[in-house]
Amino acid sequence: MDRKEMRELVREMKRAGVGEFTWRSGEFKLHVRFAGEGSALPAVVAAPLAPAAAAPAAVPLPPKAEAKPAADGRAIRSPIVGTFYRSPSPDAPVYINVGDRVRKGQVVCIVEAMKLMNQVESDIDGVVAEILVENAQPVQFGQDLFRLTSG
Amino acid sequence: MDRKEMRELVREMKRAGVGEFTWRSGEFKLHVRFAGEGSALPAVVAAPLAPAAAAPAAVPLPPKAEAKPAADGRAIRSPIVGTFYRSPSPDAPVYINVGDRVRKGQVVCIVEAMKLMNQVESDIDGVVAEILVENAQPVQFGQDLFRLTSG
Amino acid sequence: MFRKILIANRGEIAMRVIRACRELGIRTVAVYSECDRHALHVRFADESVCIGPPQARQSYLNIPAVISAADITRADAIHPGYGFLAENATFAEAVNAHGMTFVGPSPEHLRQFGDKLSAKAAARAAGLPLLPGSHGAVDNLDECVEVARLVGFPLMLKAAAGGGGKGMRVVEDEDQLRKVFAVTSAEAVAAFGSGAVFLERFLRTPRHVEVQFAGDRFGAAVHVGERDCSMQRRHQKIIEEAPAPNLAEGLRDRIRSAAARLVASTGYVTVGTCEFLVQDDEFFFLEVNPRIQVEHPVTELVTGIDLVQLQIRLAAGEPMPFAQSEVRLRGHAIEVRVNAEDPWKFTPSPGRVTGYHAPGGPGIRIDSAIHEGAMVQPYYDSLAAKLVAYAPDRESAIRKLLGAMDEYVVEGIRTSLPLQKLLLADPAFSAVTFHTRFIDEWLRSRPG
Amino acid sequence: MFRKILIANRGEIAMRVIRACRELGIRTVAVYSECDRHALHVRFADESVCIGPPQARQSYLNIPAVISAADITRADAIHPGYGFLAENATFAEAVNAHGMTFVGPSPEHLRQFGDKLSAKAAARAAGLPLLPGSHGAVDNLDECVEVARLVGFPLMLKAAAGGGGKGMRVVEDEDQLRKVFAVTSAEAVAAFGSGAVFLERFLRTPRHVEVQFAGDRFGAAVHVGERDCSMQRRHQKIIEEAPAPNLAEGLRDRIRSAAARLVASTGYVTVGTCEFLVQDDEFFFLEVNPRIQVEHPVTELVTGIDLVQLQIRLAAGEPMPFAQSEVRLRGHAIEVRVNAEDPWKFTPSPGRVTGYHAPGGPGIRIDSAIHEGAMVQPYYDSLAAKLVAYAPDRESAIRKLLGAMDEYVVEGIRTSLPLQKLLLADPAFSAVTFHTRFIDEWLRSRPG
Repeated sequence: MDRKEMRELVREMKRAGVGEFTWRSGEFKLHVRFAGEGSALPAVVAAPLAPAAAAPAAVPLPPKAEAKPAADGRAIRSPIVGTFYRSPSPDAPVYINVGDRVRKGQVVCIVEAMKLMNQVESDIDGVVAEILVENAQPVQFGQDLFRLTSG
Repeated sequence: MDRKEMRELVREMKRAGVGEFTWRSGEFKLHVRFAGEGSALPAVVAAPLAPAAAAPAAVPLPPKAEAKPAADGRAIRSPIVGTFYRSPSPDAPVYINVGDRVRKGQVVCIVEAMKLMNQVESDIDGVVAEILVENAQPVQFGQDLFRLTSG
Repeated sequence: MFRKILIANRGEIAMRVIRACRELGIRTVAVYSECDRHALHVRFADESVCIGPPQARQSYLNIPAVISAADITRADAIHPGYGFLAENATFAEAVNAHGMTFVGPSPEHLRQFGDKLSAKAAARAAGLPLLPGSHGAVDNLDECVEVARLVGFPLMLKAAAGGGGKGMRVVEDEDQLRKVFAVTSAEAVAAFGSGAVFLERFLRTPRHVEVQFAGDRFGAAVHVGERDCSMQRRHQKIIEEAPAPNLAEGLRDRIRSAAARLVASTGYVTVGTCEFLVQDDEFFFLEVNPRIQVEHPVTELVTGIDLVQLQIRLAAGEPMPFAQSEVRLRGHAIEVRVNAEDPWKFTPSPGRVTGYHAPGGPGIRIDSAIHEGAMVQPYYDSLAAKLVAYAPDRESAIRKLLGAMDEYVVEGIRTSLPLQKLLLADPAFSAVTFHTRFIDEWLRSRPG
Repeated sequence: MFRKILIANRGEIAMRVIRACRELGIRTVAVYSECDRHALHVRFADESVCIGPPQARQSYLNIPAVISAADITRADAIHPGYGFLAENATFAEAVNAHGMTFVGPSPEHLRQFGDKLSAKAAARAAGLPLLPGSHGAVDNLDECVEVARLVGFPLMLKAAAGGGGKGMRVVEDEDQLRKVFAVTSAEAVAAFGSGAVFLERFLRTPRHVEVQFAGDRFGAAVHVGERDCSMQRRHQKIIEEAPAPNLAEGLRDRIRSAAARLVASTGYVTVGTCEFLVQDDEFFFLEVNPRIQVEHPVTELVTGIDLVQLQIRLAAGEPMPFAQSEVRLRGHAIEVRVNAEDPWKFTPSPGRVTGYHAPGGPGIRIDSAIHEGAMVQPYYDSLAAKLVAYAPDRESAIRKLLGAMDEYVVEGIRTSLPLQKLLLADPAFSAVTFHTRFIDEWLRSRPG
């Protein structure tokens, strides 16, 4: 590879947004790292800034789904913010228990929001493997409520 | 693998969200790391932040050495800040001219600082290929003054 | 005083409220949509609740979701910020119905000032000057033409339920009026749910001057000085300052006391703004913004009063902590809105901020929701940060702001700063010869 | 007024001077060592000149290099910042000899206040209270013991040429004095080139209170309020505030006017600081800092006076732009120095800043030399940034500062912030029961 080719290779890698690359052919080795150049490197930070030394006070709400993802990715999630109830009223039996088979469209719990009892229907079929929220606890939008296995 | 294939490979890896990959075929090896994706790369920025839209007013001083490096890296650089003079006095002949052979320790010019005429000695041997600063112009610390070839 | 406030907003204003609460010793709850999970307000609030998907209708505008989030975190008040639900009387009522306090005026005041016609009626009752025009909605074209002949052309046809520069049309003569009347009314139905329109005299080169005011539950009504917000592009403010420069002799006092009079006569509680158009030595009531405004920092800098803390105190039922005579202005402040947009075409420029460095030093204030690596979302408005300069006088403030804008680095997205730099350096800005259509004309006259 | 100022410094103070010059319409020249090529001050000055390798002796302390840089850029004044050449009388003389203006006091005043004994003589002449002690250098052990018996123990043995907390030793009794006298003198020779030492009464729990002052060429001498800088670790200030809280009745006025008296009696021109130790209702002259200080922002925030602009105006020969009666304080300001160091051991922590986000909002001022990707050099002092909070009262300022520290993100290097957070939250800070050795004792008493 001559110098012109090398230059073109480097230019292409840069255009492709590559941060660092090594090219080896025979005993020839090229290692390039693009250090900055204004902003050649898109400093993509998917994660938020790391917390400052003293993190804000602990959040009493349960962590959202991603903190404890359903092992096989199948979960019934809360469609709204509110308070989670496993049964339609304090005296009534719970909608579902661990081991129960659940069908798509079946009511599995209630999430109360603004004094309204919203019935939550499962959007998947499966067997209840774990109940992830305690009765009468607050839940956020999108929070995992039940983990299901294909059973 | 030709350049087109390489380009496509890189693009595909990028699309796939790959952070880093090595491709080996016979004695050919390509190693690529993409900047970002969380922060795989320490965001090493050797250069300063890119200038804001309106850059500060132009600097009247000549750019420092790195802006126009001596082609083969052999140059006599200014050891101090001051004003560059090619001869000891306005009437005197210049110390050196293009084509002259220069020896280590030989006085090649003067840099005036605080009304003091500081003789600058060459720290290398060679033949003067180019005089990089005009007579009576300001020079910074470390600025290239003469480009030398091994002649 | 409140124990815990839920902030029904995002971006820099959510950060602003968090900071005010922290100083008052009040805990905060952030709400966020799924795409804002890593936003600064979520990180710096004491608690946070995800309330829905990115689309504002399903999250930040979703009243049941916001109220439920306040419910489950046991917040005792909700601060609406600006935009979103800030002027929604139904929301304020729902907040009250759930035993919490809405940090803003009563639902009745939101309704009164949300409708331009009832707002004008309140202003007229308080003796504020109005633009000549129809005293209410005009029902049909004939009535409209009749009023128009009295008011004279050019005039402005406005949707009663409009706001923020939307639902308005300039009419140059009777022919045009006949052409656009039905269209404007139909558009108003589509945009605001009400087809009511009214007429007003159209001023060619007015300045926009607004008075910050505050009222408490015990009848105190004060003004906190005025701002000039004439630098608008397409009716959107992009540069604001306090105090308003070069007002005609005596005009400043007349404008300020007019606003205070309106607060007193309506019994408004918490903070708000009364907007006026100023032409030469006349001023005319425009509308009331019953909430904290984007540009409130310029007033804070010249008065030393924290308006968001004041708003919270007044909402909690505290009496006004100072008398009108104690409101003293010192120096001059100018704000530029750093919008994530193309500076010339105003098209939004959402995306990842790949490089960020904010200016600093004496007299520089930054209210920002962005940082290196932050995502400017395409779902919400384009305000990314506010840069404010404070100096002893207007000329120094302009110089300071220009210097700070040169220091400001925002990479990865386009911002409005290049336009604002040219505007602030324009002789018309120093000489205060601008008006509300200055930028639009200035842009048209630019070469290329 | 000057046309172009060369700034013989780096870091945040170089940025501070650039900003002041920009507002005064003065062009700026930055100088830099090879490792500072990408520093912010180089980027934001109008021109820049490389003056040498990283070692300070060969660059920022290299008088011929600095003067030559000013020569070739045709600067008509040099601002020395603080540290480096700021108090070097030889440098000030060289600047004048080259037809330029040194932005600071005359070389004579630098000499007068550079030596602790002549500084004390000037203070005594102006009627300022001094700590009981030897009235000059003590030449031998016998004389030393004799004076010590008059002053009483404990006492402080100090190098006349020392400063910044160096060259001082506490002596508890006569035995110890006999042991350490020769050593202290020998150390003073080694460190400062002069073995002259003197004795002073040692105060166990004094506060450090200093008065900002200014003088012009026409004899005007004013104070600009005082600061408390008692929060020191190993004699280095790390938290400063204005005004000084909880001073005994009448003490504040006595201290302020003492400083103004010293300026008037010595004919000092430009700005400076007079430092005092305060114990109960007594105060004692400590030393004069003939330059702008790191902690000047707290005074700027409570007075609205830009001290660096004032310094430049006075150096240019302008008269004092305000009278003593016009200096009015409003609110309270507290600064923390964000040092790049281990917060517990104080060892420097140079390196690359890999993540950076500065706090903002009302009343927050940042004077910083760093940003994401910036390099904190191992060659110079560890001050990376200053964070200042301004609020109507001290309690609000503390809360605001604590909140801002929580928002401050600096990654890649260690900073002093964790220590300062604990100190500001300590009841002793709120109650103002601290003194100059408070931090050292507090650290010793910490578990673990």
